[in-house]
Amino acid sequence: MQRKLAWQFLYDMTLARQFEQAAAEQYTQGNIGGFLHLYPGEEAVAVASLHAAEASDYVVSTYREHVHALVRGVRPAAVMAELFGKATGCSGGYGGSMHLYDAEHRFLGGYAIVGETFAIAAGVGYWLRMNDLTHVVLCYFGDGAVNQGTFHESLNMAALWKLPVLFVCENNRYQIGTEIHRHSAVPEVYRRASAYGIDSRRVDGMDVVAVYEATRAALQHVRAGNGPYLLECETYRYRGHSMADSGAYRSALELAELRARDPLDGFRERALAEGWLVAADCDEIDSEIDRVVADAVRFAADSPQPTDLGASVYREPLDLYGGRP
Amino acid sequence: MQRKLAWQFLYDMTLARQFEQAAAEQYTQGNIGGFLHLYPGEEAVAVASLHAAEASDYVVSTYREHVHALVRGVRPAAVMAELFGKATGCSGGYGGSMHLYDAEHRFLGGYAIVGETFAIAAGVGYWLRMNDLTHVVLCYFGDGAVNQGTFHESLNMAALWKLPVLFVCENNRYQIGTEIHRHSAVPEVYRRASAYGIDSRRVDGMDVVAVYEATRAALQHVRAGNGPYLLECETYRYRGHSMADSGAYRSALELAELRARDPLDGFRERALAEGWLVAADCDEIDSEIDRVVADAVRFAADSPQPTDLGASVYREPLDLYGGRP
Amino acid sequence: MTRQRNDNVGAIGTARPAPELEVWQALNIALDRAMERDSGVFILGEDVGLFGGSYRVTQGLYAKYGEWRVRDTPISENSFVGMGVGAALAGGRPVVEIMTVNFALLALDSIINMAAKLRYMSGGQLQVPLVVRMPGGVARQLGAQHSQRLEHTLINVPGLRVVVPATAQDSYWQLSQAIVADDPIVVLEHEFLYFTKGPFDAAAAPPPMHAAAVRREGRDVTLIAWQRMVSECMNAAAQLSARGIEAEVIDLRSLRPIDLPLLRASVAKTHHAIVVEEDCRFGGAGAEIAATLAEASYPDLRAAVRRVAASDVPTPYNLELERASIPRTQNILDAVEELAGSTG
Amino acid sequence: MTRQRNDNVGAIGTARPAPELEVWQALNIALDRAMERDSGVFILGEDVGLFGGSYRVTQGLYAKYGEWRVRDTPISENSFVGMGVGAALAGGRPVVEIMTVNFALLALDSIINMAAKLRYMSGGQLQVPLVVRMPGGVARQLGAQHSQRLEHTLINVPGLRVVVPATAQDSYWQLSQAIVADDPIVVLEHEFLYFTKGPFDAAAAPPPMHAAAVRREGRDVTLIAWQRMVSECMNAAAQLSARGIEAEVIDLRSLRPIDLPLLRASVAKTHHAIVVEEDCRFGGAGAEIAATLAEASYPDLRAAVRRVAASDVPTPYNLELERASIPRTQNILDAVEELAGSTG
Ligand SMILES: Cc1ncc(C[n+]2csc(CCOP(=O)(O)OP(=O)(O)O)c2C)c(N)n1
Ligand SMILES: Cc1ncc(C[n+]2csc(CCOP(=O)(O)OP(=O)(O)O)c2C)c(N)n1
Ligand SMILES: [Mg+2]
Ligand SMILES: [Mg+2]
Repeated sequence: MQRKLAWQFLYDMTLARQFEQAAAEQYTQGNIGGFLHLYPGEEAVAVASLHAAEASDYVVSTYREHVHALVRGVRPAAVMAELFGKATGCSGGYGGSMHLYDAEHRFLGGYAIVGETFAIAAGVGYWLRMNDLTHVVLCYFGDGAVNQGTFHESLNMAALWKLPVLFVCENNRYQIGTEIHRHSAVPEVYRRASAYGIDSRRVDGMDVVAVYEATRAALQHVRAGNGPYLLECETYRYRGHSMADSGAYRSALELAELRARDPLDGFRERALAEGWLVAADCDEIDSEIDRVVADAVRFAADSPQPTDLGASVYREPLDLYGGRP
Repeated sequence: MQRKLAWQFLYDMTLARQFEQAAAEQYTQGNIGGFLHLYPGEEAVAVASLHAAEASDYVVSTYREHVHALVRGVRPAAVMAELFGKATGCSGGYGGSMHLYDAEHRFLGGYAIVGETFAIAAGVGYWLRMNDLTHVVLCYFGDGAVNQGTFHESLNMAALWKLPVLFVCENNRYQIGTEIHRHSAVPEVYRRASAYGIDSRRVDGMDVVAVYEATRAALQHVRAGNGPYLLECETYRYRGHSMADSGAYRSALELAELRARDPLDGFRERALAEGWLVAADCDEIDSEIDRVVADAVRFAADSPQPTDLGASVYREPLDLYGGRP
Repeated sequence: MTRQRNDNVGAIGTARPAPELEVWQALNIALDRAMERDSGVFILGEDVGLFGGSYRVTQGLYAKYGEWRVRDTPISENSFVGMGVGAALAGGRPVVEIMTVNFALLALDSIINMAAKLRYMSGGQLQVPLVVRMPGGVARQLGAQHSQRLEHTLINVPGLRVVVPATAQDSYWQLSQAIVADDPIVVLEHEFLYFTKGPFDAAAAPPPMHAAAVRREGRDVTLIAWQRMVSECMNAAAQLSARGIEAEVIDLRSLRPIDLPLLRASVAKTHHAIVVEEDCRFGGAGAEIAATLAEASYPDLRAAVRRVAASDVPTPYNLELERASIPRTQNILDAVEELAGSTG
Repeated sequence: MTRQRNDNVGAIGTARPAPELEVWQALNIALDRAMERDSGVFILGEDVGLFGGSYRVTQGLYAKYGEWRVRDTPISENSFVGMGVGAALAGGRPVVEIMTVNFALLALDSIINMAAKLRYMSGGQLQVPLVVRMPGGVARQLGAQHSQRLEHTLINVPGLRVVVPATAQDSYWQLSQAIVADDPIVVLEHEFLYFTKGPFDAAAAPPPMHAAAVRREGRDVTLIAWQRMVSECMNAAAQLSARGIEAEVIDLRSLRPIDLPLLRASVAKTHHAIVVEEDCRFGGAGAEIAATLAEASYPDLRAAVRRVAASDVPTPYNLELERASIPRTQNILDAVEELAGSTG
C-alpha cells in the first residue's frame, strides 16, 4: 500500500473517531440537539469505500452520516456547525445531524426515514445512465433498512435498468435494539441481492484495507456497465443507537469482542508493522486531528444562528394566500 | 384421480369460464360498472389450489378474484349481484367486482391496491400462529405485485415468524401492458423467495392437476409448521387486463400458443382419456353451468339496489360533529 | 365542461377562435413540447410507455423519445417517485405519473418527506424540480379504494405546490408551467375530465400558474370550486340565473397557494360564498378555503361561508349511492337557497 | 401540562386526591390492563418488545406477555400495519405502534385504504378493531423529517376515528376505549407530552371517547386546542385573566369526530373563538374546526374565528427557528388582542 493512502486512511479514521467523540461531548453540554447517531466502530466502512470512489461520484447516506460527509471533503467545521444548528453549517442550520448536504461535493444527504436512500440513489443512477455519464452513486444503508419495501423496489429497478449504483450495507447487526436475526429471515444481507440478480459480496467491515479493495472491485464492476452491486460490510457500533440509547440490549462480551477488532487500532498497528507509516506519522495525525476538531467546535460555537425562518422553502418566496406566481 | 375431484375441477373451471363470459356481456350491456378484471385462461390456478385447501383456511385475493370467490363457495348469484352493485351481492353492493368478501367462507377479499394482499395474509397468519391454530392462509397475487414493497416486507416477516401462509403467484406474464421481463430483474418469481429463505417452486399453471398436487404438497409443508411457502403458477390471461384493455401489446402468436394449452379443454380431454369422467358428465356440467350462470344473472338483475349511503362506515352510526360516543 | 364560458378575468385572452381539444390531448401536447425543448425532461410511471398511458396522456411519446425518456416502471410507487426525487437532485426534470392518486398513498414519503423538504433541509443548496402527475376524484363505480381524493393531504405540505386544472387549456398551461418550475409540484388531474373537450390555443399567453379564474360573473353569491365541481357550479348558476340569482363562479385552479385576492374581491361584491368540493366534507381542502375566506372577508360577508361537499363515507360501488355521495347541481342549488333563507 | 387545572365540566370527577403519573405510564397501564383482560390484544411495532419501546410505553410488557403478544418488527411500516389489519379481520385486537407519526407516511395505504374502508366495502361483514398508536408533533430539534403532524390527513378518512389525548388520564381512558372499540382508531400521542405528569385515577369513570373537555371556564373568548397547545392556551388564559379577559380553554381530545356541541355552547357564551394548533396553518386540522364553527355558530360570533398555527415551513433544525415556527403563548395573546381590536 502506498504511504499516501495509508496516511489518508489513518487520518480519516482518526478524524472520524475524534469528531464523533467531540460531537458526543457537545451534545452532553447541550450545544447539539435532536437525535445524534454516532459512528465509532464503523469508521473503516465510510473511510475505505469513499476513498475508493471518485470525487465526481455521488454519495447518498443515512442519518448516521457525519463521517461520510467528512471523508467526502465537507469541512469538519461546516459539519460541526450544522450539528450546532448554525448558519455556517453545511445545511445552513436547517438540517441538523441527520440532514447534512453538500452539493459541491456531490454529497446528497442525510435521510432520516429509513429506506429513503435506495430510491434517491437509484434516481441519481437513472439520470447518470440516461445521459451516459460514467459516475457511480454510492448508497449507504444499515442492516435494518434492508427490510423496508424501498430496498426491494429500488434494487429491482436498479438491476432491471443496470443503473450505476453501489449499494453499501453497513451491517452493524442492530436495528436500534433489535438484533439482525430478529429482524431478517435471511441475516446475510448480501444473499438478498440474488432476488434481483445483483452481484454482491460480504467483507469484513472492521478492516479498512479489505473494504477498500472490495469497493474498488465493486466500483469497477459497476463502472463497466454491469449494473448495480451490493457490498455488505460487517461492522459494529460501539455506542448505543443514538445518544438516547445506552445499548443495554447487547452483552459486554460481544462489545469486548468487537472492540478487540477495532478498525482504527488494527490499521495503525498494521500500517506500522508493514512500514506503510512510521510512529511519527501517527503522532502527527493525532495532533493535527486534535487541532482540526477543536477548531471545528470553536468555529461552530462562534458562528451565528440562521435567522430567516421562511428561507428557501421554495425557489422564490411564495405567499400561500396570494395566488401568484 | 377420483371421479368426484375430476368432476369438481371440470365443474368449477367451466363455471369460472362461463361466469366471466357472462360478466363481460353484462358489462358491455351496462349492467356492471367500474373496472372489471376477468380470469379466462387462469382457471386452473384458483380451482386447483382452492380445492387443495380446507374450508377452514383463509383466502386473500386481488381485484381479479371472482373465481376465487366462486370456488370458495360464494354463490354465483351473490357474486354476480355484487358486480351489479345490488343489495344481495356478497358485499351488499358496496364493494363491486374488486371487493368481494364473504366472512362465512373465510374469503377476505378483494384488494384493489396491488400488494395489499401480502400484509393482510401475513396478519391473518400471525393471528393463527399466535393462537396455535392449524389453518393456513392462501394469498393470491400477480407477477406485477411482486415488485411492490409489501411483497418484500411481508414475506420477510412471514418467514421470520414461520407464519402459515401459502403465497400463490398467478404469473400471467403481464402487469397490465408491461411484460414480466420489463418489470422484474429476475423474472422467475419463485426464485425471489430465496431472499427470505422461503421454500418455493414453479408449476405449470395451465395444468389443474399439476397445480393441485403442488398446492397439496405446499400446504402440507406449511401445516407442518415450516413457515410460509411460495408457489408460482405460470399462467396466462386471454383477455386484456380489464374490460378497458384490448391487450394489443401481445402478439397473436403468443395468444394462440397459450390458447392451445387451455386448462379447461386440456383437462376435459385428459379426464375423458383417463376415464375419470365420461362424455355425459361433461354435457351435464355444461348444461348445469348454463343454468347456474343464467340464474345468477337473472338474480342480479332482479335484485334491489342498496339504499343506505352511510351504512356500516362504523360499527355504530357516528355523527362527526356530535362528539359522542 | 364543454359548455363552460372561458371568461377568465384579465388573464386569458381568447378573442380569436380556438380549436377544441380533450384534456388528455392538451396534457400530451404539454409533455411533448417540454420534452422537445429540454432533453432533461423525462417520464416515469406504470404503463406510460409502450402501452401509452392508462388515460392516453403519454401516448406517442415512447415511440418518439425512447425508453430512457419514457420509462415503464414496475409497481413500486414509493421508489419510482423517490427516483424522480433523486434524478431531480442530479439535474433532471422528471415528470412522474402515478397511475391514479389512490396509489399515491404508497408514495407519500417520497413526496412529502423528500421532494418537499430537501430544498429547505439543505439550506437552499438542493432543488427538486419534480412534477408528479396523477388523476384522482370519483370516476364511475371504481369503488372505495379507487375513488380517493388526496387534496387535503397535499395542500398542507410546505415546499409543495398543488395545481388542479379543470380545462384543456389550463391543463396545458399548468403542466407546462410546472415542468419548467424549480419546485416540486403536484398536478392533480381528474379521471372524469380527461375526455371532456374545451377551447385550446397553444400560443395564448398563460395566466400565473396559481391564479384563480372567474368562469362566470355574478353579483349575488360566489361559488368556489375546482375541477369537476366547476361544471356543477356552472350548471347551478345557469339555473339560478333563471330565478333571478346571479352567481359568480370561480375556478380555483390551484390549491396551494390559493388566490385569496380574487376570492375576496368576489365576496366584496356578492357578500356570500359557498365552497363546493368533491372530497368528503370533514377535513377536506374546502375547509381551508372556507376558514380562510371567512376570516379574511368577515366584514364583507352577510352570512357564513358554506360548504357543499361529498358525504363522509368511503365511495360506494353502487352507482346510485355513488352519485348520491358527491355533490351535484341540486346540492348547490339547495345551499344557495338556504343561504338566501338565512340572510333573508 | 403539570400545572393545568383538571376541571373537565361534568365528565371527570376528581374529587378524591389522585396520584400523579406521566403520560407514558398511563398508556403503559392501559395496555397492560387491556392485555390482561383480553388475550386477543397484542402489540406490533419496532422495538416495542425487548427494548421496551422508544418512549417506554410498552415497557415490561414483553417480559410479562412474551414475544407473540409483544412483537418486535422489522422496519416495514406498511406491512406491519397491514398485518394488524389482517389479524383484526381474523378476530384479533392488535395495537400497532408506529414509532413516530413520521413513518406513518409509509403505512397510509394500510390505514386509509384497508383499515378504514373494509367494513364499508364488505357491506358491514368485516370489522377491523385495530388501534394504531403513534407519537407526533414537534419535539425538539428533530428536523423536518421527524417533526411531522399528520392530523389533517387522518381526519379526512371515513371509517377512521382519531383521538388526541393530552393528559395522563385521557391517555389512559382513550387508549383503553380505543382497544375495546370495534372500529379502527388512531391514537395520536405527542412526543413532548410523554414525560409530563398529571393526575391519574384508574378507577374514575371515563367521559365519552370523543367528548371535548373544558379545561378552564371563561366568558370572553374560547380558545380551542389539543395536545401540546392546550397548555399554551392555559398559560395565555392565566395572563389574560390578569388583564381582565377571561378565556375559556377547550381541549378537543378528539379530532374525528369533534365535539361541536361543546364548542357551540362555549361560543354562545363568549362570542369569540380562536383555534390553536401546532400544525402548519395552511390545510391543517384547525381549518376544519374553524370552518365548521364559523358556519355553525355564525349568529353567536362577534368576530371571525381565528387560527393560531405553525408557520408554513418544514420544521427547521435550529432551535430558535424551530421555536419560532410553532405557536407559543405570545402568539395566542397577540391573536386575542387583535380579536379584541377587531370587535372594539
Ligand atoms: C421508516 C422508519 N422507521 C423507523 C425509523 C426509526 N429508526 C431510526 S434508525 C432505526 C434503525 C435502523 O437500523 P439500521 O438500518 O440497521 O441502521 P443503523 O442505525 O444500525 O446504522 C429506526 C428503526 C425511521 N427513522 N424510519
Ligand atoms: C399500488 C397499485 N399500483 C397500480 C395499480 C394499477 N394496476 C392495477 S392492476 C395492475 C397490474 C397488476 O399486475 P399483476 O400483479 O401481474 O396482476 P394481474 O392483473 O396480471 O392479474 C396495475 C398496475 C394498482 N391497482 N395498485
Ligand atoms: Mg444497523
Ligand atoms: Mg400479471
